Amino acid sequence: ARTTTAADAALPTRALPSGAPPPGTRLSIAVHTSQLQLADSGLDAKLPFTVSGWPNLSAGPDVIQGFRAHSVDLANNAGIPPIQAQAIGVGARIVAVQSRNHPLYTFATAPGTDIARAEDFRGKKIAFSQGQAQGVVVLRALKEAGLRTSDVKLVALPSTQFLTALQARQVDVAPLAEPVLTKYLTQYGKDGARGVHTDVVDLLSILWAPVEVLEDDAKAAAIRSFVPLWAQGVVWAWEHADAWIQAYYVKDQGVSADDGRRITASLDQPQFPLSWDRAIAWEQQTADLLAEGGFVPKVKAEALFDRRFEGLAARSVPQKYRVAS
Amino acid sequence: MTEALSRPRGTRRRLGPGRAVPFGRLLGPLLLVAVWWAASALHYLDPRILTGPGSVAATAADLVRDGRLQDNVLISLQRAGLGLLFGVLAGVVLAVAAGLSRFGEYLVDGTLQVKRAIPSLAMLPLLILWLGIGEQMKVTVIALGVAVSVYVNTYASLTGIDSRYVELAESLDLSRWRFVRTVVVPGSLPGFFVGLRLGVTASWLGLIVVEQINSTSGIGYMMFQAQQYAQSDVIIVGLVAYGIFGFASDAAVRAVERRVLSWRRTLAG
Amino acid sequence: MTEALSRPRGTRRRLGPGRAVPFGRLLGPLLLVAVWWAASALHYLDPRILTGPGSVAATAADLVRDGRLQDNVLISLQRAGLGLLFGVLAGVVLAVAAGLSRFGEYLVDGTLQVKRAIPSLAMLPLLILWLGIGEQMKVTVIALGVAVSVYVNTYASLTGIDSRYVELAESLDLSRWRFVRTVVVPGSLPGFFVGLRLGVTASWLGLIVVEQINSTSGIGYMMFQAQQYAQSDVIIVGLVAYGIFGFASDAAVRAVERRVLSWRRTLAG
Amino acid sequence: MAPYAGGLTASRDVPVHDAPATAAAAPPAVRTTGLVRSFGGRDVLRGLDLTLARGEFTVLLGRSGSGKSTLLRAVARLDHGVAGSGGLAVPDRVSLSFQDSRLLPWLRILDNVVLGIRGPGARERGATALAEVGLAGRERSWPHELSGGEQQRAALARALVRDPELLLADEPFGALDALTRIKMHGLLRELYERHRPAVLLVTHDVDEAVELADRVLVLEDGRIAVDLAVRLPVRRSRRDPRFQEYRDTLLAALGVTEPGDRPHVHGGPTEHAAPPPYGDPVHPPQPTDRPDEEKDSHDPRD
Amino acid sequence: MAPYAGGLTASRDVPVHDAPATAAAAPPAVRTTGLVRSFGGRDVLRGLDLTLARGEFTVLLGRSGSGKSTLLRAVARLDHGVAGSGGLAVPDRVSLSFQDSRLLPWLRILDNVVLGIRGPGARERGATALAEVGLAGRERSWPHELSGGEQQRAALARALVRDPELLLADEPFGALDALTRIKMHGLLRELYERHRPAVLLVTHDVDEAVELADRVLVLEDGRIAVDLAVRLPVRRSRRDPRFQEYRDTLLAALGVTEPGDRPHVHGGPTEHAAPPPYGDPVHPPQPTDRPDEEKDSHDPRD
Ligand SMILES: Nc1ncnc2c1ncn2[C@@H]1O[C@H](COP(=O)(O)OP(=O)(O)OP(=O)(O)O)[C@@H](O)[C@H]1O
Ligand SMILES: Nc1ncnc2c1ncn2[C@@H]1O[C@H](COP(=O)(O)OP(=O)(O)OP(=O)(O)O)[C@@H](O)[C@H]1O
Ligand SMILES: [Mg+2]
Ligand SMILES: [Mg+2]
Repeated sequence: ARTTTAADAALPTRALPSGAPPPGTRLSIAVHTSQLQLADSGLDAKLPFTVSGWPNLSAGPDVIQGFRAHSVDLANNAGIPPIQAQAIGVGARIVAVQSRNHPLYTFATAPGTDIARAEDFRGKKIAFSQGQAQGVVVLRALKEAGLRTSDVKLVALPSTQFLTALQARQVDVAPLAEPVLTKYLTQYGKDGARGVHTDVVDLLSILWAPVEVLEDDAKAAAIRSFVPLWAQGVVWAWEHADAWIQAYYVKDQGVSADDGRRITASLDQPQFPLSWDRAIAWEQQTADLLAEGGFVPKVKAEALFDRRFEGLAARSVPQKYRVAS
Repeated sequence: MTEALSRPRGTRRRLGPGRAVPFGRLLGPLLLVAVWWAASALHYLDPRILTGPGSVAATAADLVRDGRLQDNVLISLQRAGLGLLFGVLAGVVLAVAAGLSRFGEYLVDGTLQVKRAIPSLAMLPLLILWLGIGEQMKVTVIALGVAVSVYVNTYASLTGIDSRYVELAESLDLSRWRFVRTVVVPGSLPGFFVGLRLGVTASWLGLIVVEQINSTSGIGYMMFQAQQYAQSDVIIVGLVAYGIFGFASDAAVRAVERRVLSWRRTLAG
Repeated sequence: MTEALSRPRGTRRRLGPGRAVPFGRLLGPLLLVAVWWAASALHYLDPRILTGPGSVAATAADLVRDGRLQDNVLISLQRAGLGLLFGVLAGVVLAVAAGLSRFGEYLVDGTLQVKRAIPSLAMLPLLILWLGIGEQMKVTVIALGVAVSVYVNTYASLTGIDSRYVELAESLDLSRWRFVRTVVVPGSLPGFFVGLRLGVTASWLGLIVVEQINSTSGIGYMMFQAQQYAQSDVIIVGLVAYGIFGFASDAAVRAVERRVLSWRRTLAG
Repeated sequence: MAPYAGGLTASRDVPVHDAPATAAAAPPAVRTTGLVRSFGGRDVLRGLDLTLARGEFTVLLGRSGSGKSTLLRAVARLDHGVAGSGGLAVPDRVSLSFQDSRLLPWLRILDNVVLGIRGPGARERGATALAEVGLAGRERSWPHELSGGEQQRAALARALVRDPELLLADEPFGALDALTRIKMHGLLRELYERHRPAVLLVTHDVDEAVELADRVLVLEDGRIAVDLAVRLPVRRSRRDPRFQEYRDTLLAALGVTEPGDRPHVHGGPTEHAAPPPYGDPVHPPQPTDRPDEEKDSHDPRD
Repeated sequence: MAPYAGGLTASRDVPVHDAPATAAAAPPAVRTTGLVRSFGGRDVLRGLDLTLARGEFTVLLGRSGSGKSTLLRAVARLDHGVAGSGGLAVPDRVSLSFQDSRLLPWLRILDNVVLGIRGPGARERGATALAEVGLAGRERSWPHELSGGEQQRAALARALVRDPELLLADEPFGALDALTRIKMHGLLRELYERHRPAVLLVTHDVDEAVELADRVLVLEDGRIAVDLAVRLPVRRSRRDPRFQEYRDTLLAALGVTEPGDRPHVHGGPTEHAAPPPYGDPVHPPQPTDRPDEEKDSHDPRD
C-alpha cells in the first residue's frame, strides 16, 4: 500500500531514474486536454506505460482531493493549487512548467461606469474569488496599480457568478476570460461596458504530482517519460488550431467554433522555460500575496518544485517554443 | 323551529376540493412558459438576461441534433437510476429497522439526522477519499441523498401508523414478518411515496454535484460546463430538461401512488 | 381444542417498538464519534485524510477563542432563521391553497414540482438578477428551499386527511375558515412537522450556497472558504457544527411535535 | 322480500303529536323523490320516495346493508362522489350523527361537541350537553380515551347541541347498555318535545323503534317497504298489547318469525328451535288499528 | 351498586354442556387474580378476579364505561402502556373481536379475514367464513365500502376463522338488525358446539346474554358484581318463564327497573312513565333456580 509523506519532507533527492519505466507501470493522469491531444496527434503510441485513467478533474480543490484519495498521480493546474496543497500539508511537487506571458483575464466593467485603467478601481466594487486564479489576478492588478485591498471593495463571489453580477450591476469590475469576455462585451458594449486590459498574467500552467508518486521510481520514470509528450501535445494543439478547436472546444466542451477560436486567440504561443527561476519567483509572489491577505500561511515556493524535472519539457519541444526562463 | 327553507340542490357545498381534471396539474407550468414567452415576445425580457423560449428551443434542437442532449441525459439517467435504486432500498430498510425497534431507532435515527444536516459538498471530500472519483462514488453520493429523503418520510409515516392496527396485529398473533408485510409496509406507504418523490428529485439534483467530479458526460456536467462558458441558453435548456424530468417523474410516482393507495378515502378523493 | 397452555406473563410480545429511553437518539451520533476517536487514536485513520477528534476540537477551540465560529454561526443563524420563517409561511399557505381547491392545486402544485426539480445553483443567476447579491437574495434562496420542503409534506398530509372528517365538517356546516382551523390544520400537522424538519435542515444547507455570494461571514462562508483551500480540519469543524445544529434543531422540532400531536396514538406510542 | 313492498304502507292523517297537525298545509321537512344511489353499478336506493313532515319522529329500520346509512347521507346531502339521481328537498340546519361516532381525534371532547355551534355561549351549551349524556368531567379527554359507548354519546351530544331542524341519527344508541339507553331515550325525547325537529333515526332495536317513533319505516330493496304509523300514547308501555303488536309486525317485516316465542301474541306451545329459523318471510300480522285509507305523502310509489 | 358484589355469585357444578364437566380437574382457560387497570390514576378494574372454565360460554354485561373493553384487552394481553397489576393466565390461541371492527383499511375484506390464519387452505376457509356471515361476493371489497353491520360481521369472521381456544368478542352484534343477529347467534353457537372454545362475549342486550350464555357476569365498580349461571336447556325459548326471570334479574342488576312493564313477570297495572326512572338500583329478584352452594372457580373473591 502506498503511504503518503508529509509535505515538508525532504525533496526527492535521488537522481531521476533514467530508463523507461518498468512494464506494468500505471499512472492516473488528470490532464484531460493531453488525453485528447495525444490521441489526435498519435503521440499516445509513444506512451511507455499504461494510463490507468484520465480523470477529468480541473478545479484545484478537487485535484488535491484526488491526490489524497490516491485517485490521481499527475495533474495539470495553474500556479495556485500547489500553494494551497502545501498550506494544508498535502505533499505534491511541480514537475513541468508552461509559462503564459499573455494576460488571460481582462477586467470587464459594468455598463455605466467610467473605468478606463486599473488605477480607476479605487473605491469600486470588484468581483473577487479568493481561492481561484481570478482572485490572484485581482490582487496582482491592484498591487501593480498601487492600490491596497482596502482602497477598493472586494465582493466575494464564485467566478461562475461574475457575469451575472456584472449584468445585475452588483459589481463594477470583474476579471473575465474568453469566451465570456467577448460575449459580455458584445452584448453590453452598447450600454457602455468596457474591457480594461492589464498586463497581469496568470503565468503558470503546471504539471504536478504527489510526493509519494515521485518517490516511486517506476512512477517517477513514467512521469519523466510523460512530460515531453505533454509538451509536444500542447505544441501540436497550437500548430493544429482548427483541428484542436473542433476536437476540444466544439466536440468535447460544447462551445461554438467561434467561441473556440476566440479562446485560442486569447492564448499566446505556448512557452516552456528551460530554467524555472522566474516561475519560482512568480510562485513566491503569489504565495506572498495570498499570505498577506491571510488566506494561507506563508509558503516557500522553492519547495513546491521538483527541480529534477527542470527544463525537461522545454528540451522536448522545438526551439521556438523554448524560453530561457 | 325557524322557517324550513328547502334547497333543491343535490349535495351541499364541498369543503374539500372538487373533482379532479385530467392533466390539470400542467396548468401552472404551462402558464409559466406562456408568461415567459409573452414577456420575451413583448421585449419585456432582456434576452441577454433570460433567453426567450424560441431561442432556447432552437438551442435544444441543436443539442438534440448533434446528440449531446440525449447522450448526456441517458448517462445521467443511468447514474440517477442506480442511485435511486440503492437509496430507496437503504432508506426503506433503515426506516423499518428504526421504526420497529428502539435500539434500531437510537442507532439509526440520530445518525441520519446528523447526516441529513451535513452538506454533501462537505461530505464529498470524505467520500472521494473512501470511494475514489469513479462511478461508485457518484452513485453513492446520489444514493445517500435519496436514502435520507426516503428514510425521513417513510420513518415518520411508519411510526405514525395508528396503534389500533398494531394492537390488532398483536391480537392475531402475527409473526413479525407478516406484521411488516401486512401492517407496516402498507401503513407507511403514504409517507414512502412522499419520500420517493423527494428522492427522485434529489437524485436529479445530486447529478449537478457529482458530475462536476471526473465526468465527461451527463446533464449535470453539461450544466456545469455551460456555466463555465456562460452559455446561458444551454443552461436554460438544462433547466427546462430538469423541470420536465422533475415534473414527469413526479407525475409517474403519483400515478403509481394513486393505484397503490387506491384504498384511501381522503380529502383529495 | 388443543391443550390450553397457559402463560403467566402480563402482556404479549410487542410488535411495535418498546418504551422510549430519554436521549436514546444520541446513541448513534455518540457511537460515530467514539469510532472516529478510536480509529484516530489507534492510528488507523490517516490524520491528513480525516483529522482526529482531538485536533478538530483544538481547531474548534481556536476558532471559538478568536470568535470566528460564534460570529459566523450567529450571522448564519439570522439568515437561516429569516429564510425559515418566510419559507414555512409560504409553504403552508401554498399547501392549503393547493389542497383545498382544484384551481389552486393546478396553479401551484405543478409549478412547485418543477421548481423543486430545478437546482438552486441554476436558479441563483436569475435571483441575483432580480434581487441583487444582498441579504434579500440570500434569505429568498433559503426561503425557497424551505418552502418547497414544507409544501410537499404539508400538502401530502393535507390531501391525505380522512374524508370522513371532511364529511363530518360538511355535516356540521362549518365555515371554510373554521374547517381550515379545526380539520385541515390539525389534520395536516403530522406532515407539516416532517416538512418543517426537512426545512430546518434545508435552511442550513442553503447557507452553503448563498454565503458564497458576497459574504465575508457565516458558517456557509467558512465552509466554502475551507473547501476552496482544502482545509480539512476547518471543514470538519464546520461539519460537526452542522451536525450538532441539525441534530439539535431536529430534536427541538420533534419536542414541539410531540406536544402538539399528543392526541395521536401511534406505533411509536 | 318483495311481497312487502308497499303492502304495509300505512298512511297518517291523524297526527299523534300536534306538531304535524299542519302537515298537509306546511311544506314537509324532507322530501325525496325517486332517489337513486348506486355503488359500483349496484343500486342501493332504487327510486326511493320519502316525505317527512315537520316535527315528525320517524324511525328507520332495515337489514344490515339495506341502505339506511346511504339514505341518511343522501338526505344530509353528503354523498358527493356517489352515482345517483332523484329530487331532494331538506331544511338548512341538519344534524347528522354518524354510525361511527367520528370524533375528530385531535380535538378534546368538549371541542368536538361544540364544533357545529358558535356564538358566545357555545362552550357552556356544549358542557351542558356533555353532562346530559353522562360525560360531565370528561370535557378535556381525548376521543381515544373514551369507551365505545362514551364516544357514541359524545357524538350524540354534538348532534343534539345544534338544535337542528332535521336530526338524522344513525344508530345513535347501538353501543349503550340498557340503562344508559333509557336515559338517552329520555334525553332525545325531551329535546324533541322542546324544539320539535323532524327526526329520522336508524336503529336495529324494534322495541326502541316502537317506543320512540310516530312512524316507523322499513327500508328494503332500495325502497320504503313498510311505512307504519305508531298510534300509541306519548308515554308508552311495553306491556301494552298494541305495543307488542307493532313490534311483532315490524319484526315480521324484518324477517324474524318466532311464532310461538312471544306468549302474548300467538300463545302456541311450539317449542322454540335454536337457532331460530330465518329467511322465508311470511306476511306479518297487520296492526289492528291500521287505517285503511292511504295518503300520498307517505306512499313510496308517489 | 356495591351491594351486589358477590351477592349474586352463582356457582356451577352441574354443567349445562358436557365440555366443562372436567372443569374441576382441568386447569381453567382464563384466570385473573387481583387485576387492576388504571387510566390517569382512575382505577377502571379494581382487583378483578375471574376464572373461566374451558369451553364455557360467558357473557359480560356492564354499564357503558364500566371497563368491559378494558377487561377484554387485559385478558388478550394487549394493554402494553396501561398502568396496572394482577395475575393473568390465558391460553395461547386467543381471538379478540374489537368493539370497533378495526379492519385494516388497506386490505380487502378477504385479506382482512385471513390475516390471523395461515397455511394452504387459509383463503378458502376465509371465504367460507365470509359467506357464513353473509358477505359472500364481497371478498374483494375494501373495508370502507362496507356498511357498519357488514364491517362488524367481517371482523367477526376474522375472529371466528382462527378457531381460538379463547374467543373474546366485544359487542360483536351491536350494529346488526334482528334477523342478521339471529343468524350470527346461530353461527356462533354452531362454531362453539364444534370447537368448544371458552367464550367471553360483551353485549348490551340482556336477551342475547340469557339466550347464549352458560354464565353471565356483570361488571361494576371494577369488579364482577354479578356472576349468574344460566341453567336453561341448550335450545332456549324466550317465552320460558325462567328465561324472563333471568333477564329481569340481569336488567335489575344493570339498574333497569320496569316492575310493571313485563306483563309475564309481575303483572301489575302500573302505567309506565317515560322517560323511565333510572339510577337507584334495587335488589334484583333472584332467579328461582339459583343453587345455594358456591364454587370457588366462579367466586370473584377467589
Ligand atoms: N362506498 C361504497 N362503495 C361500495 N359499496 C358501498 C359503499 N358504501 C356502502 N356500500 C354498500 O351499500 C350498501 C348499503 O350500505 P349502507 O351503509 O347504507 O347500509 P346500512 O343499511 O347502513 O347497513 P348497516 O345497518 O349495516 O349500517 C351495503 O351493501 C354496502 O356494502
Ligand atoms: N386510554 C384511556 N385513557 C383514559 N381513560 C380510558 C382509556 N381507555 C378507557 N378509558 C376509560 O376507562 C373506562 C372504561 O373503558 P372501557 O372501554 O373498558 O369501557 P366499556 O365497559 O367497554 O364501555 P362501553 O360499553 O361504552 O364500550 C371508561 O370510563 C373510559 O373512559
Ligand atoms: Mg349503516
Ligand atoms: Mg367497550
